[in-house]
Amino acid sequence: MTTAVQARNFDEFMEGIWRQNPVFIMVLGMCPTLAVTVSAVNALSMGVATSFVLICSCALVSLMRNVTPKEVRIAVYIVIIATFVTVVDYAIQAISLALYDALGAFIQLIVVNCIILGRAEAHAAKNPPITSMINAAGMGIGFTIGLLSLGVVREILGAGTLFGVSLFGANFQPWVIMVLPPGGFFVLGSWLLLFSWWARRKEVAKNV
Amino acid sequence: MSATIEIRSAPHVKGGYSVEKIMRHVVYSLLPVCAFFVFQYGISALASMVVITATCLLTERFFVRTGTQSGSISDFSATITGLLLALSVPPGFPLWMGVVTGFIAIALGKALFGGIGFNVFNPALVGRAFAQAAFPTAIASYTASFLPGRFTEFIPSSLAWPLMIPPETAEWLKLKQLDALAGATPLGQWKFEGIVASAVDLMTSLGGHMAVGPSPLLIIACGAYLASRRFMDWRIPAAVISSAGLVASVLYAYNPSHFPNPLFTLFSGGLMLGAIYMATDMVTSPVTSRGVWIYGGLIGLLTVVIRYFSGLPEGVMYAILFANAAMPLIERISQPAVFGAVATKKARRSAAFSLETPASTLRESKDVVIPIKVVSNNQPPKS
Amino acid sequence: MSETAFQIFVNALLANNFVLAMFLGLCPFLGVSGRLDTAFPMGLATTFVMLVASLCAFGLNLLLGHLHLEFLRLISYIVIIASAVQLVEMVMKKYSPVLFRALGIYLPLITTNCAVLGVALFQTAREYDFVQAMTFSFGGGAGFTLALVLMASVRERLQLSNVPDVVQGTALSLMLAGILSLSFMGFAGLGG
Amino acid sequence: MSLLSYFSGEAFERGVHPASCKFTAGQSIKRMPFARRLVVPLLQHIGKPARSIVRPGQEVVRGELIAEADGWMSVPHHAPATGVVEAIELRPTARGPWAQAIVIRVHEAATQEVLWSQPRDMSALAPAEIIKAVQETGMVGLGGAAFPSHIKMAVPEGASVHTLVVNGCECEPYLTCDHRMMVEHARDLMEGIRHVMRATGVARTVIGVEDNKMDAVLALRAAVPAGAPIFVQDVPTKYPQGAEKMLIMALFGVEVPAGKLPLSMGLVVLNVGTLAFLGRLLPEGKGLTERVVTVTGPGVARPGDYRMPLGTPLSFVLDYAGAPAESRQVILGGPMMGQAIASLETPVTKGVSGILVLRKEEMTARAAEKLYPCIKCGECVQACPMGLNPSTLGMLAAKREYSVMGENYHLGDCFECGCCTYVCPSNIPLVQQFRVAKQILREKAAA
Amino acid sequence: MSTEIPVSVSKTTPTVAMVRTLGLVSAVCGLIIVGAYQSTFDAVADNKRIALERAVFKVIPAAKSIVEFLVLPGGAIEKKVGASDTAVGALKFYAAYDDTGKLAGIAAEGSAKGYADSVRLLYGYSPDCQCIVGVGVVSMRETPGIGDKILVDKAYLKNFVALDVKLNAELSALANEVKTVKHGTKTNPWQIDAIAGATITSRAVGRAINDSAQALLPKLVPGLDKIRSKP
Ligand SMILES: Cc1cc2nc3c(=O)[nH]c(=O)nc-3n(C[C@H](O)[C@H](O)[C@H](O)COP(=O)(O)O)c2cc1C
Ligand SMILES: Cc1cc2nc3c(=O)[nH]c(=O)nc-3n(C[C@H](O)[C@H](O)[C@H](O)COP(=O)(O)O)c2cc1C
Ligand SMILES: Cc1cc2nc3c(=O)[nH]c(=O)nc-3n(C[C@H](O)[C@H](O)[C@H](O)COP(=O)(O)O)c2cc1C
Ligand SMILES: Cc1cc2nc3c(=O)[nH]c(=O)nc-3n(C[C@H](O)[C@H](O)[C@H](O)CO)c2cc1C
Ligand code: SF4
Ligand code: SF4
Ligand code: SF4
Ligand code: SF4
Ligand code: FES
Repeated sequence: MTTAVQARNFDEFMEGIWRQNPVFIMVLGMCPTLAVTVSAVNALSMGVATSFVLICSCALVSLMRNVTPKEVRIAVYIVIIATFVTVVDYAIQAISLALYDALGAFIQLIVVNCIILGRAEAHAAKNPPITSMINAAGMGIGFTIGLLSLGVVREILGAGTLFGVSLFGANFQPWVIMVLPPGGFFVLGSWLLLFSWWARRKEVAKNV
Repeated sequence: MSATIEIRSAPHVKGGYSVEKIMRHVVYSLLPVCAFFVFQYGISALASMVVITATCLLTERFFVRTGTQSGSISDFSATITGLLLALSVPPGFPLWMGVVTGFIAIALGKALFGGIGFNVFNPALVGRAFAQAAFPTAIASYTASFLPGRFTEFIPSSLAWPLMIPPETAEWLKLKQLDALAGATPLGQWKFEGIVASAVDLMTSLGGHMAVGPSPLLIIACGAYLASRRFMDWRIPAAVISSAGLVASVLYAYNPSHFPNPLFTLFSGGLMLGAIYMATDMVTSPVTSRGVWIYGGLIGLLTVVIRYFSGLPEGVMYAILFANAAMPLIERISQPAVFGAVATKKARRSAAFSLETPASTLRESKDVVIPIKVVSNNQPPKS
Repeated sequence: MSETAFQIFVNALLANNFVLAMFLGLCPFLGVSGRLDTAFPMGLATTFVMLVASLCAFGLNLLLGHLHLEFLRLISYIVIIASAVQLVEMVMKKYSPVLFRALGIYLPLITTNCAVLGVALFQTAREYDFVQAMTFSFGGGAGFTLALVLMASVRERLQLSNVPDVVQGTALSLMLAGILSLSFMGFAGLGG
Repeated sequence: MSLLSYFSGEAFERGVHPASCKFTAGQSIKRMPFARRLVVPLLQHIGKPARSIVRPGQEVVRGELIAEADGWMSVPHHAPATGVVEAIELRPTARGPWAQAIVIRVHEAATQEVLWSQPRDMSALAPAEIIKAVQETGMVGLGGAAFPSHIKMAVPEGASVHTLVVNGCECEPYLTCDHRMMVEHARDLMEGIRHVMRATGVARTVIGVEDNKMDAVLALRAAVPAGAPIFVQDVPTKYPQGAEKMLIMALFGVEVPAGKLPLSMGLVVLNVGTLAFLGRLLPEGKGLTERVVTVTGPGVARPGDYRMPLGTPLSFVLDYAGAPAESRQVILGGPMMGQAIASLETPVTKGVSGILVLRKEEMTARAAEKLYPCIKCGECVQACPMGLNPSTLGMLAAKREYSVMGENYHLGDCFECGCCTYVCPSNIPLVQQFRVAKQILREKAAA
Repeated sequence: MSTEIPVSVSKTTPTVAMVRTLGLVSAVCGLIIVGAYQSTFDAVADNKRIALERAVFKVIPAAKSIVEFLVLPGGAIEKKVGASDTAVGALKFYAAYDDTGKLAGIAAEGSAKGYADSVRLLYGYSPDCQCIVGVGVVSMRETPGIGDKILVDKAYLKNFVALDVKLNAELSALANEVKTVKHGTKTNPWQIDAIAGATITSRAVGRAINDSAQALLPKLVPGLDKIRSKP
């Protein structure tokens, strides 16, 4: 019995990390994904901030799911999400202004990230708090992984460093484009290309 | 005998043009331009040209082999891409960056879309724009032309270690006692120092140690050959040059102390190379007649606007890329008028006959019976 | 330091294009840019919503500043903008069915997206006055529409190309957006 | 597009200039003897097939009616030679599918003379009677489209025509039969014009001849009866100058509205061959039993314009004109619009103006041409006389977007001249794709 | 974000229920926000102050404490109090004092259009040498690796060891305009030697300093004595 519950929870958790990864599979929340991933640290911070909002909002939405009439549910979700975003906003300001400046308006823009509203509507509104928090955590981690995989590539190529640690010595020629807007598009596009190439290869192998 | 007959539907004859032939002639016409570039900058330019073109060809071959894109390297289009790319980066561009740029040009600019004919953006310019954003310092570092010893000595930056920052050329130039002309391009000199180079020097590229590309006059001559043999659409350069010239003249007339003279604008930077060889890439330009003029006009306008008002000294590349992006829209609004779609009110003046019933020609004659009145219905009664 | 309205407009339209340089409104940009017929109305509708948002945010910011309730800024922006758009939608449905048919169906999709909330947040952060705020949101909307329309026309054209299977889909859109973004880099510094 | 053509005022915009290859223009028309068997398909024209009135085994005399018109949209056929009806059976035809045809075994001693005629006094006939007489000759347009001529002459209720346009352009490369007709049979042509002018009630006639046939222009001008309102006009040589809309543009400077017939502008367009034959056949009261066909091409040893009994099988023609066995492709019509045929048993019919034979060399050269994707050079757009966008149409066709082609890109206005395919450096079979697309759209519309 | 609005609802919920839920949500959320705001208020204010001090200390090395002042359009200098709105046309500057309470220098903000967007910077002015003694960036969106060299390029930063901004005899404007010149061509102490490859950003810095100093210094210098010591 417990194992069944555990297995289900594990499934819920893994859903966002792999099967429905918000960045690579669902391609949601693209604006922060591309805008803040110029370095691994920024990517990680944004991922954590979003995960926090995601988990807290889902918990609250789930708690209130039985007293929320259908007509006003969106308004309720929005208010809840905006609340936690405000909390995160102040928390980051309190932790580090430099980070706050680097992430810019995109912290506040977490409000409109479709992942969160999507989770609230599709999952938290129909499931008990624990389940939906597990699911949200999976999503959040999936999102963070997505952000990191962009941030890492962009930082390594764009600055020759990883988490601020120099990798190739002082003479490395940074590929400035990687930290510019086009670089964001190209790196995410390349990841998607890699995945679809991989999937295709597996398919071909299966057919042979 | 009837068994060996072959069927193919009309038409059964063909005009004398083929993709390979067009592309081959563009390569021929580029050869003098490339030769002059090598004459100006020596072995660095030659090495850059060889490396970039080879990278383009290898990349093309790779993607054709893997079935990603159509075409083949024998159609010469990748050769054109490579040569134009090499002509549009500084002669001392590090060779390893040349490899990156050449690869990006074909991979991102062409193979991604399915190969020859399917790309929306000019591949050479996609490569160059990538390089400009990735290595902005290296791509803006020109050296002066006609340096002594250029045929025996590489510009130091050419041979930079892969992935590493190219060495400063300033020291090297100092050795040549030419540090006063550290290689600012005429456009850069105008933009940042207000110095306007002589248009005649710019046209010939022969005005001493200038940091310029091949002579615009040579490019025009080679382009004229292509246009005269119909390998290139003359309307595009005509539109680009006249629109850029017009905008530049208007601004010059408005404030001659702030804006350079139009001749400077036309013959400096990459405008001629862009107008004649890059804007004319048929794949990425409109097919419709009106569209071609709009497209060229847009390029000329944007070039001048970017040069004069944006942060960058040169804008031809961005203007062409933007116009490439706008090409489908331009084509959409400029579809040709179908014959007979618009009711022609007036006949052409040159026409030999008028459609009005020619009463004056109604003359009786013995041989010809002229009807007295127009028959309005001469169908036999239905049976 | 105050930018002129013209500079703000050109910046938001080209040099710092909302989509291609500032990464705002990417979801609709990637999602609705498949066909020109829908892209253009979508762009118009978004521009319209951005104007509404900008207007609301401007008023709201004055009010909140007056009441010293800045910490409620985000939550009130989002609620007020969403409601205002709903209201406009209802008014439009009632009084201008033609306009509603052209734009209305897009409105619920864009009640709030990054571009809409972004315009409100940026104008607040930059302390724009009323005229500046309105040109900013109009320029941003126009820039969004320009990017969307260019993207849609290119994608429509690519329907007739042999784009390799692996590239098809979001990857292609992203690569295209990257190249478009590259070609917009030439406009850097234009607005000033 | 060359700078020169951009500024020179040409007759119509766009079009192409294929090598003319009119090698047979200097030779006079020769006769072709009878084949052993002649095959007369019942449908040789646009419209309804004729109804056979002979039985197998029946003797027929040259010129005798063997199939009668089945209504207004049909024309009768006459026996092309004296002989015996051997069978009425399915036979290969130029149009592709096998069709009902009357097979006549020619008498060994048959003469070329037409034995069957009913001379009539043309000046006594009313317009409607002339038109009836035209139908009785079995005449269809000899310019290639094989549209029944009497229908064109019949002016429908409410409409009126004022000018007869005679099409002597012969813009297709290789073909010279119209050219020779104009040079050698100018008087017949004038006679034909005279009858048709009376029948249609037009006030004048304009003959348009491409300016690479100035000898024909001079011959025609010399033949115009003094004072007659018949004008011979040379027009620039350019393909497809012979298409009626292009010719009207060259002569009158106006565009026939899309989807409309020349009739809507008061014009009737007929081919020179059509009129020249009518000039002979009408007063003599004979039927159409032969036509002039250009037999030419690199694969032919004795090219020339031959006066040929209708129904002659191609195998006989090729033997006679000396086409070697390795000939690979036989085309009915000119190289731009002509139809490659599958069987050499196909007979010459009323609409066949040329027989073009290509050798293996030309075939392998064509086969070696590499197919590329459209490189958007725009040559086709600058070649399409109808002002279409074949480049986009071609890309749409490759993706099977047929209805978009029809609705947004005016596929229906394409008259299949082949200019686009001719110029395409990527060797895309554009017009071929358009034919298929039109066929599919027609089937869809019919369904 | 797709906020699908249900157009037709089959069974309408009573209004009371909706209002109740919304009220509940608002109350809960209000609490959370106010809680977060209160608990972070001090930390955020501290952070901001520290950031400002750090910036000022960086451009005026001797500084130990700062005071914010306003120069009113009329020329009067007054201490800025509270977060109240500044009067129209007033210029803000920071006076930095050393540990003895003596004026160590003045810091002020300037901004100008750079390559991508405006570059906002803080510069330190030393009344003793009448020159700029340090420059720091408040915010910019210049290209990393190119434009942001103005923060790290040693040769470039040397420009601001003592950049001459003397006033002219009438104290109405700078004696010499601060001007950015092409890399390697600096000849005068009031010129800034640009970074090769980032001329545009370098010029923005020059323009920002020039514009701000032209506006501030003619008003500030006559009243300097009033703020010589820490108020
Ligand atoms: C269905 C149909 C109806 C036509 N009706 C007439 C007509 O009423 N009068 C006329 O002069 N020509 C008529 N035409 C003939 C056209 O004018 C034209 O000569 C014919 O289609 C061949 O054109 P082409 O030789 O240029 O290909 C008709 C053609 C078709 C296909
Ligand atoms: C592309 C094209 C080329 C044509 N070329 C000729 C030509 O050279 N000579 C000619 O008589 N008819 C030509 N035609 C047919 C004419 O359009 C028209 O149908 C014919 O002249 C009518 O005369 P008919 O009915 O007596 O054949 C051409 C049609 C097309 C569509
Ligand atoms: C992607 C890209 C980013 C650039 N970013 C900057 C920048 O941040 N600051 C700057 O001054 N110039 C920037 N530039 C402009 C060029 O480097 C410009 O050529 C240079 O500033 C002026 O050349 P010079 O300093 O060698 O005379 C950028 C150019 C590109 C293509
Ligand atoms: C007149 C002409 C100009 C061309 N210009 C370019 C060019 O600027 N850049 C390029 O990559 N290829 C150029 N090509 C080659 C080719 O068209 C191009 O690679 C296609 O975009 C490949 O699909 C040119 C070809 C011709 C005929
Ligand atoms: S075949 Fe059709 S599309 Fe091609 S040129 Fe002729 S009319 Fe135009
Ligand atoms: S295009 Fe079609 S309809 Fe027109 S004549 Fe040819 S086959 Fe007939
Ligand atoms: S001629 Fe061929 S390659 Fe050129 S545009 Fe037309 S279809 Fe494309
Ligand atoms: S915010 Fe709107 S446009 Fe973006 S993904 Fe969500 S539903 Fe689509
Ligand atoms: S994340 Fe920006 S619009 Fe969706």
